[in-house]
Amino acid sequence: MTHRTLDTALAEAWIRTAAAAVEDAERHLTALDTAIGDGDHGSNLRRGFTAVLAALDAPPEGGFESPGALLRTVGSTLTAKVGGASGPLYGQAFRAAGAELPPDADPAACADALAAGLAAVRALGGAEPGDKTLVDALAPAVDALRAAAETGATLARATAAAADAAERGARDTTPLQARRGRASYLGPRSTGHQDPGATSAALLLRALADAAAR
Amino acid sequence: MTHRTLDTALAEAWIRTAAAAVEDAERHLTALDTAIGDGDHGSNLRRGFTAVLAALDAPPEGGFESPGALLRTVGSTLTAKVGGASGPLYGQAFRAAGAELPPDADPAACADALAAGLAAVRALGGAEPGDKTLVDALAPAVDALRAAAETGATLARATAAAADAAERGARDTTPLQARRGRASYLGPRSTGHQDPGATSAALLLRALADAAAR
Amino acid sequence: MKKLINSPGSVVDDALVGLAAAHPALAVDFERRVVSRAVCPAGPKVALVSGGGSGHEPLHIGFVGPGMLDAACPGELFTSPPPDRILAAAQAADSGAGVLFVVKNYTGDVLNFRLAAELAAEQGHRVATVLVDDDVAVRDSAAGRRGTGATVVVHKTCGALAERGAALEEVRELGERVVAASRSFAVALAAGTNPETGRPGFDLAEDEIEVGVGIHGEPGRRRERLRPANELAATVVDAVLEGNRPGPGDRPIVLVNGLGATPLIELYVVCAAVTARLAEHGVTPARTLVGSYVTSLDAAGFSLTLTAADRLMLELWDAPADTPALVRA
Amino acid sequence: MKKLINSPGSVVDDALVGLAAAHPALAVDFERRVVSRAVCPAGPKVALVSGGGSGHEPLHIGFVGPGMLDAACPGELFTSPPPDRILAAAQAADSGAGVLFVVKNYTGDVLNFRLAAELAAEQGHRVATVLVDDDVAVRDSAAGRRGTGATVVVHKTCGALAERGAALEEVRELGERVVAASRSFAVALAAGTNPETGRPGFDLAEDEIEVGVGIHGEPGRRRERLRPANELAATVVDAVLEGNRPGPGDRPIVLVNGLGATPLIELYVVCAAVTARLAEHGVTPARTLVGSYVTSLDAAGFSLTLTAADRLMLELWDAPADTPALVRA
Ligand SMILES: Nc1ncnc2c1ncn2[C@@H]1O[C@H](COP(=O)(O)OP(=O)(O)O)[C@@H](O)[C@H]1O
Ligand SMILES: Nc1ncnc2c1ncn2[C@@H]1O[C@H](COP(=O)(O)OP(=O)(O)O)[C@@H](O)[C@H]1O
Ligand SMILES: [Mg+2]
Ligand SMILES: [Mg+2]
Ligand SMILES: [Mg+2]
Ligand SMILES: [Mg+2]
Repeated sequence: MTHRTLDTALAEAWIRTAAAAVEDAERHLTALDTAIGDGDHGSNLRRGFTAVLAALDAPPEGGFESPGALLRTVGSTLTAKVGGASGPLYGQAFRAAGAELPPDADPAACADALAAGLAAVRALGGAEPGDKTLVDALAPAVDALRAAAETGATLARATAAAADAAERGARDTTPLQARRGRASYLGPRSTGHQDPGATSAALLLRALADAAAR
Repeated sequence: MTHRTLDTALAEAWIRTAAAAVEDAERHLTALDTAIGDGDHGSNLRRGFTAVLAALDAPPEGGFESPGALLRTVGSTLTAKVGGASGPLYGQAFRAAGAELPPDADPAACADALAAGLAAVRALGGAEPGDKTLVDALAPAVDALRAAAETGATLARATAAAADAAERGARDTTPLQARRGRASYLGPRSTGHQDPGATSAALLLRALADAAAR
Repeated sequence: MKKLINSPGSVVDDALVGLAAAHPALAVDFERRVVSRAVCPAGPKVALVSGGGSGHEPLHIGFVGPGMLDAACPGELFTSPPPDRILAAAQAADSGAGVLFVVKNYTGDVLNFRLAAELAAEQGHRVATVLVDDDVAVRDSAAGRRGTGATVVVHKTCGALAERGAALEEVRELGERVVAASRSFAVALAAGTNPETGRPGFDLAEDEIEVGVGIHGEPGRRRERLRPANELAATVVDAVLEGNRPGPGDRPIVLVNGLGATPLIELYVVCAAVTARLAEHGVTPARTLVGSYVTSLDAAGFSLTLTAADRLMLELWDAPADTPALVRA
Repeated sequence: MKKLINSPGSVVDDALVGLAAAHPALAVDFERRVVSRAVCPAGPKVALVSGGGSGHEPLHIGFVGPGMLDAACPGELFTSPPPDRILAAAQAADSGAGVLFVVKNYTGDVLNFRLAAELAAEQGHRVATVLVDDDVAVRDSAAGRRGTGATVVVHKTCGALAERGAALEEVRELGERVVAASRSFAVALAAGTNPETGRPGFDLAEDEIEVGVGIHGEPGRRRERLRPANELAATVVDAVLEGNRPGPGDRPIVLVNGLGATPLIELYVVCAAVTARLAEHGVTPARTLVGSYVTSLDAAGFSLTLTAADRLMLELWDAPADTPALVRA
């Protein structure tokens, strides 16, 4: 069965897929962060998603009332448990996306929600595209999702396009010199390494596409 | 020319020979002290004999009045400059030996002076023969020197016998378990290593024999 | 990796248990990881709250006590605490005269303290923030300079001013002036090893040093050969004075700080070298503090902080304090 | 060997210059290497003098000041100072009520202080000596146990008693009681490197530790696998309590001491573990001091000292002190 809209079940499937992916990628993310940061991005996200899974396992009475409510819980859990730079950024992004998301979001509505998440990241962290941050994965993903929606793509296809774009965006951070976050302290020495946050952002979008395709 | 008695000239020649020998052996002595002590015996003695040479280069008006006066200066210089365990032990030994030494000491008088030095070491440090200290080089040297004197040996032969005995004594410290000084903290682990202080004591006596033979 | 720990994941919690055991004057909320004073100030006073990633001890948990902080919120190793932990510290500390957040300028700290300030304001706390950004090794980053050693000077001077009954705005303003007057720069002989990864933040050869290093294992501006302390001190002093020479009325406070595994005898050697180089620049320190106050796990090396203090700052620097890591009679 | 120094031979002198720069309350005689108080006590009081090899900082130079030592005489690295330096310290310190030498029990220290005491007596100084020998790792040596962490407790309590105007004999007697009540034991993860040799005192594999180690790079009782802090603490606590369990009236003072390159966060982890193990033995510390006070250059590891203090000792432990390394308000 492929999902046509982002309903509560798919939202939950997405987050559980993402948690598993984070667990698998922990060492890789930490290795990326060791090169140009402080070597904790993997453990930060693992800690966050462990708490998120606990929150999903103890849903409110009667379950989450909407995919948006579920994502808002994901966001506040990440904000409350992760710390560091990525904690508030992802946390506020999920909260903003959840607040924007209608109960049964089609690809266009999903694009709007993701755009709201991106806007939250940019408002909080002040990063521009090209600053070598998770914005560099999220921004192209929003564009790709919106473009796919406009051509009437299914949710599975649209989110796959978004994940592709995010992965490209993450890869394209490699030559960039960081201007935000810890990597920016390295100046020119930050080039030649892929940004850990952009990498994890792409991973989260791939998890959505995978869940939507199932 | 071989010296018949330990006069001021020979005393000075001895100490200058000893200083050169200490300089050459510095690393070896420190290596021995690293194994069972704190790795400074070589640098301690080098520091001491550097000061001793300075004292010899600035003798009292009219020169040292006797070999005993010269050795007392050596002793107080070592006491004042070396520190550690070996500083006061060698310092007081030279002072006591110098106090005992007559102006033109024959081998028997030399043996008495060396015995006085040994007694000073034992009085100050409380070591018994077999405790793995410089006593284990000095005590057999006193005996050998006295025995040679009794057979009427020349100063050169008598001091050579003392140096031989001291070197044997130093070598024989290897299997001993230390009971005094820093090496004693190692307990059974102090066996199998030659004692640095006994080694330097033998070196000082060899310097005397070498000077007396010239 | 050789460390006196039980497991990588338990370091922060275990250390807090030890802190509580050694310092009965501190109240430690293990659940929420908040360290505060066991005895609250007599009347309302501005509360100082600081925190950030752990691994920089005694910063911040060792500076809680009369004359300095009211509460500290330590995060995971090198990871700033999330907003609700910071909020819990603010709640524990607020005695009615408002709360000053002292925040080191790292993205994580800035964001989490910002969200915490919003939460605290919603709950009726008056909150102001001082952002510490003294590390001149950082240039051309939109994130700005990092916060390091000057944090100690802010804790000490703002803490003393708060103790005198100054208002929140006044204490904040002092903090900003201290930050503006402060510059730091660090050199590492070895990076610290985060027990979570088990690997040093970066690898250096036996004769290499990292110049301009951060306190989270961030590599520095450049890599150089190890040189004598006098030369390293000259590099560091010159970097700290660049564009920030203390004025004629200034009474510089100097902090010669160890990074965690630096023996005190080496710090005194560095202190001698720093003092001599400052003298060559015509700068005479009014006060010099030597010790390991802002560390980076078991990194070896030192940082220098210079605060071009005015008379008030110096007076507050000398004021009484009674904390685990800094006591002034 | 990576160190912040200028040359191996200049470490002690350079560090003294740094000490003098940072602490104007100290008078430093660079020629004779004597550190004393810049301001002499108001009236005659018993003077405390201590010293020994350098490389153990802050011991002893960091404990000079009101409430603790009157003078310290640092020797070369790991080498006790010669008698005339000790005499110079006694001369600088004696204010007319006699001098107490606090001597760690190493052959070099014992002999040099003994000769110094004779010289001082010849010059009319009244001198008494307390010999500190708390390290229970040493057994069956005719040289007796080594002196380590308890030295800090002697400096602090005897210093406070002297400050109260007690007579020389009284202060000496207290010192002996403190020594009798004190036991220490140390574990190293890595030996310190003496810059003169450039080599660590001993080599350990990546997973090895030295149990019962001394503070001069002396190897310990045995070599073991590195274990979690809780287990190491149990070993060390048990060694310290063996045959010396504090009595019911005792108020134990506990010192969790870093060896020079141990980060504070690890010491707090150890402190938690030590406190827990002591509790299993039914021992509740009255006071706990955590920090690097008796070091061994850049050795990594910790020592534990336990003093089964009586009421007077505890009162003196809490008394005011104002020194570079220990301040009590
Ligand atoms: N101002 C910012 N805006 C957006 N993303 C940022 C910003 N600062 C940092 N990031 C992202 O955060 C990632 C690092 O996250 P993490 O390692 O968890 O936090 P920290 O840097 O506090 O250790 C970076 O790789 C980057 O993508
Ligand atoms: N009590 C003692 N009596 C005689 N010799 C001793 C005694 N204690 C130590 N020694 C000698 O001193 C030597 C060590 O000298 P040194 O390394 O210079 O001093 P330290 O042990 O203070 O570092 C030992 O090898 C031993 O021979
Ligand atoms: Mg990170
Ligand atoms: Mg030695
Ligand atoms: Mg981090
Ligand atoms: Mg020595």
